[in-house]
Amino acid sequence: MTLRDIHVTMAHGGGGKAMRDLIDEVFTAVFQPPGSEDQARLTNDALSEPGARLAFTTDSFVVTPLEFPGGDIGKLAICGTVNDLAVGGARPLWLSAAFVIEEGCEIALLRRIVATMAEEAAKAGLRIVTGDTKVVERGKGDGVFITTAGIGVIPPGIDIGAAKIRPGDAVIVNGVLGDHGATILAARGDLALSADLVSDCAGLGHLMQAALAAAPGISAARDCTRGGLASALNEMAAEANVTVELEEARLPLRPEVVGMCEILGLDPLYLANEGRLVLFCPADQADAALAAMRALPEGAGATIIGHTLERCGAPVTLRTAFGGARIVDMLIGEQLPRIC
Amino acid sequence: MTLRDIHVTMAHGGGGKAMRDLIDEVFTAVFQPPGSEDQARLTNDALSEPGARLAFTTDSFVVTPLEFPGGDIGKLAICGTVNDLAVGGARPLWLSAAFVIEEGCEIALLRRIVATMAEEAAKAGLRIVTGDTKVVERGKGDGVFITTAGIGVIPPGIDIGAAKIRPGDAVIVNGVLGDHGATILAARGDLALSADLVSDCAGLGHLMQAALAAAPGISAARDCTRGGLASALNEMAAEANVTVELEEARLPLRPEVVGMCEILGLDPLYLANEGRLVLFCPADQADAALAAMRALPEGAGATIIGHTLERCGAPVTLRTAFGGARIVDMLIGEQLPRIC
Amino acid sequence: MCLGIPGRITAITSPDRLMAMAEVSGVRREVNVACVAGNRLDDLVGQWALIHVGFAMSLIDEDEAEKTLLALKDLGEAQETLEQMAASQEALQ
Amino acid sequence: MCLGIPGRITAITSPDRLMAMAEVSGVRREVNVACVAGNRLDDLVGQWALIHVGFAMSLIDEDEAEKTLLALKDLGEAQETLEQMAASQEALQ
Amino acid sequence: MKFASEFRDPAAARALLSAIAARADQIGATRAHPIHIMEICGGHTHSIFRYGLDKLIHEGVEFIHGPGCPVCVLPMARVDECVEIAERPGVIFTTFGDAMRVPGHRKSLLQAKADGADIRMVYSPLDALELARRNPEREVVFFGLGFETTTPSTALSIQQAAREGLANFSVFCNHITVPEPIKALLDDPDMVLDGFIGPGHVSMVIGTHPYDFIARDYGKPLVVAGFEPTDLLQSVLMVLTQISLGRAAVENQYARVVPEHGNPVSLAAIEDVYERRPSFEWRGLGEIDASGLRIRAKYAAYDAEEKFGIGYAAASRNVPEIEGCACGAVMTGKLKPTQCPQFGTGCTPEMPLGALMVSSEGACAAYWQYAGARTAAE
Amino acid sequence: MKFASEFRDPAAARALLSAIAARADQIGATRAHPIHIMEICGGHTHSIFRYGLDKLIHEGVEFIHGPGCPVCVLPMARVDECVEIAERPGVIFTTFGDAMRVPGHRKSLLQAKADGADIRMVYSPLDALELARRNPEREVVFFGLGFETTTPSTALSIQQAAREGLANFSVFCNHITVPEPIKALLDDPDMVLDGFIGPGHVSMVIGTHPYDFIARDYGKPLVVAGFEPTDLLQSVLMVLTQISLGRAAVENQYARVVPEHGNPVSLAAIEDVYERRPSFEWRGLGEIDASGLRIRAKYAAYDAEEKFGIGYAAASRNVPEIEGCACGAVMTGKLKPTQCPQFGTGCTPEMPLGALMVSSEGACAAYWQYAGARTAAE
Ligand code: SF4
Ligand code: SF4
Ligand SMILES: [Mg+2]
Ligand SMILES: [Mg+2]
Ligand SMILES: [Mg+2]
Ligand SMILES: [Mg+2]
Ligand SMILES: [Mg+2]
Ligand SMILES: [Mg+2]
Ligand SMILES: [Mg+2]
Ligand SMILES: [Mg+2]
Ligand SMILES: [Mg+2]
Ligand SMILES: [Mg+2]
Repeated sequence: MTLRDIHVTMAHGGGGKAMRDLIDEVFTAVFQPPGSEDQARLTNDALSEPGARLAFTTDSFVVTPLEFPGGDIGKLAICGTVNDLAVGGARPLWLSAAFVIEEGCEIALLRRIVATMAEEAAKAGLRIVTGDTKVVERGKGDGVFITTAGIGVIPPGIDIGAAKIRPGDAVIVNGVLGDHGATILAARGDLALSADLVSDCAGLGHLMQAALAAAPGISAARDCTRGGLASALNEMAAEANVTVELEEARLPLRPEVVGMCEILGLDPLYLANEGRLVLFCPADQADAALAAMRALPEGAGATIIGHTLERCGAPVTLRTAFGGARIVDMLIGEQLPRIC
Repeated sequence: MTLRDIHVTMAHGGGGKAMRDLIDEVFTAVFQPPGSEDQARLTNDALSEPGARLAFTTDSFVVTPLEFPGGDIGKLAICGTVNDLAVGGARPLWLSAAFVIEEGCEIALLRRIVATMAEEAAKAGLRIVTGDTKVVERGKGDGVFITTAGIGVIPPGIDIGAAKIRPGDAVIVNGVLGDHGATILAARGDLALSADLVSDCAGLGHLMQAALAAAPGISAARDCTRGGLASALNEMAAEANVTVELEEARLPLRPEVVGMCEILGLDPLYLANEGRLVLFCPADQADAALAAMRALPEGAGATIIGHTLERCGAPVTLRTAFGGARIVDMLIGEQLPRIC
Repeated sequence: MCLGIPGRITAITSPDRLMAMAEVSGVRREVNVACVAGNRLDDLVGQWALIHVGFAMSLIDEDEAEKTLLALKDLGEAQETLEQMAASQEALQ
Repeated sequence: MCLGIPGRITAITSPDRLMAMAEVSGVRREVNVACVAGNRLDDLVGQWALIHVGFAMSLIDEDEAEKTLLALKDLGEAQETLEQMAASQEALQ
Repeated sequence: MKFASEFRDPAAARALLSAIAARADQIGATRAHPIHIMEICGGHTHSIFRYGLDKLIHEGVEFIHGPGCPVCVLPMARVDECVEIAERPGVIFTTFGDAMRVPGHRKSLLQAKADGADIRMVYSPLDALELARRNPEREVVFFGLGFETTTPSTALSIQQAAREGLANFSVFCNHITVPEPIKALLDDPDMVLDGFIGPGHVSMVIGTHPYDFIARDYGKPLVVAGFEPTDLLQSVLMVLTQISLGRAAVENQYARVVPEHGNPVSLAAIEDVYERRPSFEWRGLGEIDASGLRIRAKYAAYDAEEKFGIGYAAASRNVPEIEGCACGAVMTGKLKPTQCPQFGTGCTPEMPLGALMVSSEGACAAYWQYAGARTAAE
Repeated sequence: MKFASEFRDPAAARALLSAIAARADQIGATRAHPIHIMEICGGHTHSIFRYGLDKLIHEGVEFIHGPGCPVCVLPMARVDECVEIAERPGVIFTTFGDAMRVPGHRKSLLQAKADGADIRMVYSPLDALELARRNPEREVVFFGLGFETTTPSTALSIQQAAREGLANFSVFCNHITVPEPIKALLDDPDMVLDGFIGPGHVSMVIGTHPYDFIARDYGKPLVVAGFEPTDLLQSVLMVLTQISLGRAAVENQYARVVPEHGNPVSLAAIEDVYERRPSFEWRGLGEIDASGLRIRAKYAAYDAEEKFGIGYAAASRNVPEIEGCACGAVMTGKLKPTQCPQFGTGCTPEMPLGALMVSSEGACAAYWQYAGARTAAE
């Protein structure tokens, strides 16, 4: 081990020996990418099957705090990109990982994050094959930002998407909503709230494959990340030109999440999730999809939360437990805690 | 145009309507990615040719200032990833682009950066097919960071890499060295130096293809980015177990770059380039490679700067114009201006 | 205006600053109890209070809550009777 | 220690603060000329000075430079003669 | 959630809705000639839309959304002053989240933050106090905003700061009171209101008697109400019952939380820390006598107006509000949000023109977001 | 590059090398019994390795790398004080780049920066002055480091600050002088030096006479030299010529830049601003009498030692230097870098133990980087 530093300094981004040591010891030793050229060179038979398509996606991950109950930014970075591949029906194959590290970041923290990433990638059955690190001056970053890009293969015959959603589809989520958002709100500490909550962060590749196998009629799926369930549904319903009608009584919510929302005047439908997807499927395949999802831990809480109608009025409406109805609008900016 | 803001606020990263507007108007409208699902779905015949390999790479881009003579961070982000594909012999096909934007960033600046990216992608003959934006609080970012990932195809039969370098190979660069690094040093302004310098930032995909066509024996290539020519050569020579002997008199350097280095006590061999590659090829194909490179604007300054020997001592040595010799070591940390 | 929510006082955290832990559906927050502190702070533990911006503003009167709910129940029963009456009247016609 | 480099003064930028523009191989930097300012600041323009940490520390004496170069040239010629002599001596043997 | 979910019972709601319908019919209220009931409080407005009560209730009962959202009624010039303070070097400006988006003439706090001001959202003035303790070299300013419910928390925080001698803490006081604007509304000759739903959490502090004048002097019923849906419906029923009986009294539906005489500790803290301003400006309503509070001279050290030389003076208030904004008319029940010419065109939640579009408690935003009363943009 | 490239002429170099070889042979210098010539200045060390002069020169001439790198001789305790100042809230600590990596006991400035101190690299003390002007609310401290060459620039900057009344600018003065350590070296009974290459840029300020004692009292030749390769070789030749002639004088090879009596403006500024410390510590050499400068009382307002209460006192200097470091022996020519037990194992450029490994002008780093004298790690 030649890397004796405790913290990252600008030297670790300077292109020299310090950088090489950091990359070799902290990243390459764990990810074990194939080769050391500037680009990974890859082959996979599934890609050359006639009718197969390549799926490609990217996300940057920024989160405070970097480590939180139930995960860390590394887990988010793997799961987020796996999920963006998975919800398109793709089987994730390879990931890239690029790090923007703030000067002063603890190297031990980097090691922990990298370990989580490797573990989560293994769970998802894929490899991190290429990467990058940059170091920025203190006050010009926030610990670590990670950007992952993912390549997957969509097998021949699979073609799902919001445009395929039809009136009458069942709307299914794979578990309780808002745990991640509420966990982060509490973990951040500025509001001095605490609760025994754990982020829902999880890779949903296997879940999505299982659901597709059980319910081949699935029309579309999205993971409900920033902006929560409400935003994902609004986007999809608008694109499909249907109305999604949710039933408030069927929304799976933990009491702690509800409590947090009541205290801060937030709506749990807009809280971020990192291991939740919403999928649409013909009503007659809903039970099959649910059964397949519930058979996996990340789908244990799968449940139907509503259904689609011909477009009538707003893209997303909610029937309150109360018998009333209201529109579930797209979020405007960010959700700000209210007091009044 | 519904986006009426002048600056990016946290609302633009909140997952709601403000974010959608920003993405739609600033990014999607220009990049025009295929579809609006969480993942691009792609096909390309070259990928399924027997023996073809997929090349995959990523880099994060951080630079101060964001706009500088000869380019901006967007141009870097496209060219950098194109080049990392190109130097492996791959034809670049698709790019992803993920933005981490600091609260307060001017939206007009984002638009300019995005325009550069689109232009540069078009020049390279590829598409930006998927992307992401995140907004971080002021003081937790630095204007914009961009992470691109790139997918390319390595045609059957092409297999270059540092391990293929042989003693006797000619060492070729495509033009003057250090312009980018010196330009950024001047543009940053903290050293109050100015010079009529322009970044060398350029996409080298076509150049690399031309060189490979003319000199199929090319053994390896790298772009000389962070850490400069010296770092790229040290890495490659170490991997190939050869010694690279450079000739000081043949190193192409602009007087302004030399001047900047003399003033600050820097070594131009360690200055960053963003449109320069070093390639190794059998001596008997060097003229062909040079001719092909010089036929393109980005290779107009192509020249031989040295050659490889059986490993003797250090990986990289330099014969001074003076008749002496010295080791060109790997940079340790970052190059710091000296006064004394 | 004035988002307030019932929470249970679970512990006194700082007697001199009149701070206590309150819990709302498993979410904990330290709150100021100056407005509801009687003579013996410890008596607050276990009580429900209306929490607003980090302050316990008022103790919740469980009897009054019960009365309100009873009134609702009565009304419900009365309405049911009324509706049954209306229905049988309709049937008669 | 004491990295210094010859630069040409191209303009006086702030007479009261004794600041001037210096140029080294096309690289420009404002430098302080207090150490080399004679009576007429403008006389500096066009002159070469040794620049160190943003200060023009000494004017470069072109005659002296010439002398040094001449000495080198003379030495070179002398060496050449010597070598030729050595070579012809060898040839004679 | 105890003391909350019990009051969200659909069966009870159905019973209440039937009883309301019966009373409304009895009074002869119709869509064309409705009974106008103003819920004063933005929290009530929020509940009405969140639970869809506006659609469930008898068509002869119309909710008029009152001026009870402190974010909505804050005049633009006051937001400008917030921004001015927040942008001073060394200041940490703390605020509740909902005040971040209110537009000023130059910018909102959200924009000021993006431009570099150190603005932090807090849940409580206690969090601002804690920031002041932890950043002794910075000036921590708390944006004191809200009605009588919130007023005591700020007062108690100032008292605590004084006890600790925290020299770097101050409050930019914009606290306002409920009874005065109600009186102003009632004095409006165009007034159409038949009764009021009173803000339960305000009465938790001040009790029910401050509203006696409404029944006594103006002959209008007022029921102090809780915030759960059955609380609201029950209160509407109580108002209608009074009307049908020709009575006008102040009643308390929310007795589980609201003591008749309010909270003595809170009232004492308010009395200790604040005094009334001669008048204060309300967006859409103009200057209203004695409707705002300022910090007493004895706490001047904690008064951001004193510290930063930003005194409230009606004279300096002549920065014009945005033209074409009908907030005032909407807040007084004269116009519905959808009747404002700006609604959905010049004024949307993304780019609010008037304050009623900013906060989700604002009547216009609620119409837009929950009720789907979209126009141009849809 | 005018006045530079002319002095890099390979043909001239070849002639010089031949002449040097001839002189060396004439004197009888061999690899086993070499002539030891100390280049005092780190800049000369740098040139020697950059151009490979060490390998080109006759094997009977051995360069001994002197104490003339101000970064290398800075004692650790002084770096600790830099860090201490830099870490104070409100301070902007400005420094030349090469001082960033020097290890202190706790950390280097580079590490302090990573840990949050606001440390900025500048090219000139003028840039620090400008930072002070632009950040009136911050304390800008300039790390004054260097020999007589650099000393006037700091002095002129302090005078300028005084003229402008810039109250937030100060200098942490660590300026040192060249003649005193040379005298210390010459007084060392183990001394093996036969002659000196004098630092040209120091003499540009102080002239050549301050070295007269070397020739006069110790009988050693000294040639003030320029920094281009032919300058150096020519100077070596001049030293050898003196030796061969049995002379010892101070000669000036660098007359194009160095006036015999130095620069009067610089000397006046130095005299105005500084006074000598009784003694100053040199890493590896220990305390040397009158070898350091401090800021005079009349400029106390610009003296960071005064401002931050960090006075230099030999008494407080007892923080031990790193054990096992042979920097002192290397700097005095007693050991070669490769003979230090730490070289390449405990001490590498990535993790320097001694200062000679930190700066690329340090003898050990030069041996490591340019000369490839690697050991363990390779
Ligand atoms: S639409 Fe806008 S301007 Fe019109 S009343 Fe509502 S908030 Fe005011
Ligand atoms: S190797 Fe390190 S410890 Fe040894 S003399 Fe050189 S710098 Fe000092
Ligand atoms: Mg994405
Ligand atoms: Mg995603
Ligand atoms: Mg997604
Ligand atoms: Mg990279
Ligand atoms: Mg930070
Ligand atoms: Mg890369
Ligand atoms: Mg790259
Ligand atoms: Mg590369
Ligand atoms: Mg995304
Ligand atoms: Mg910044």
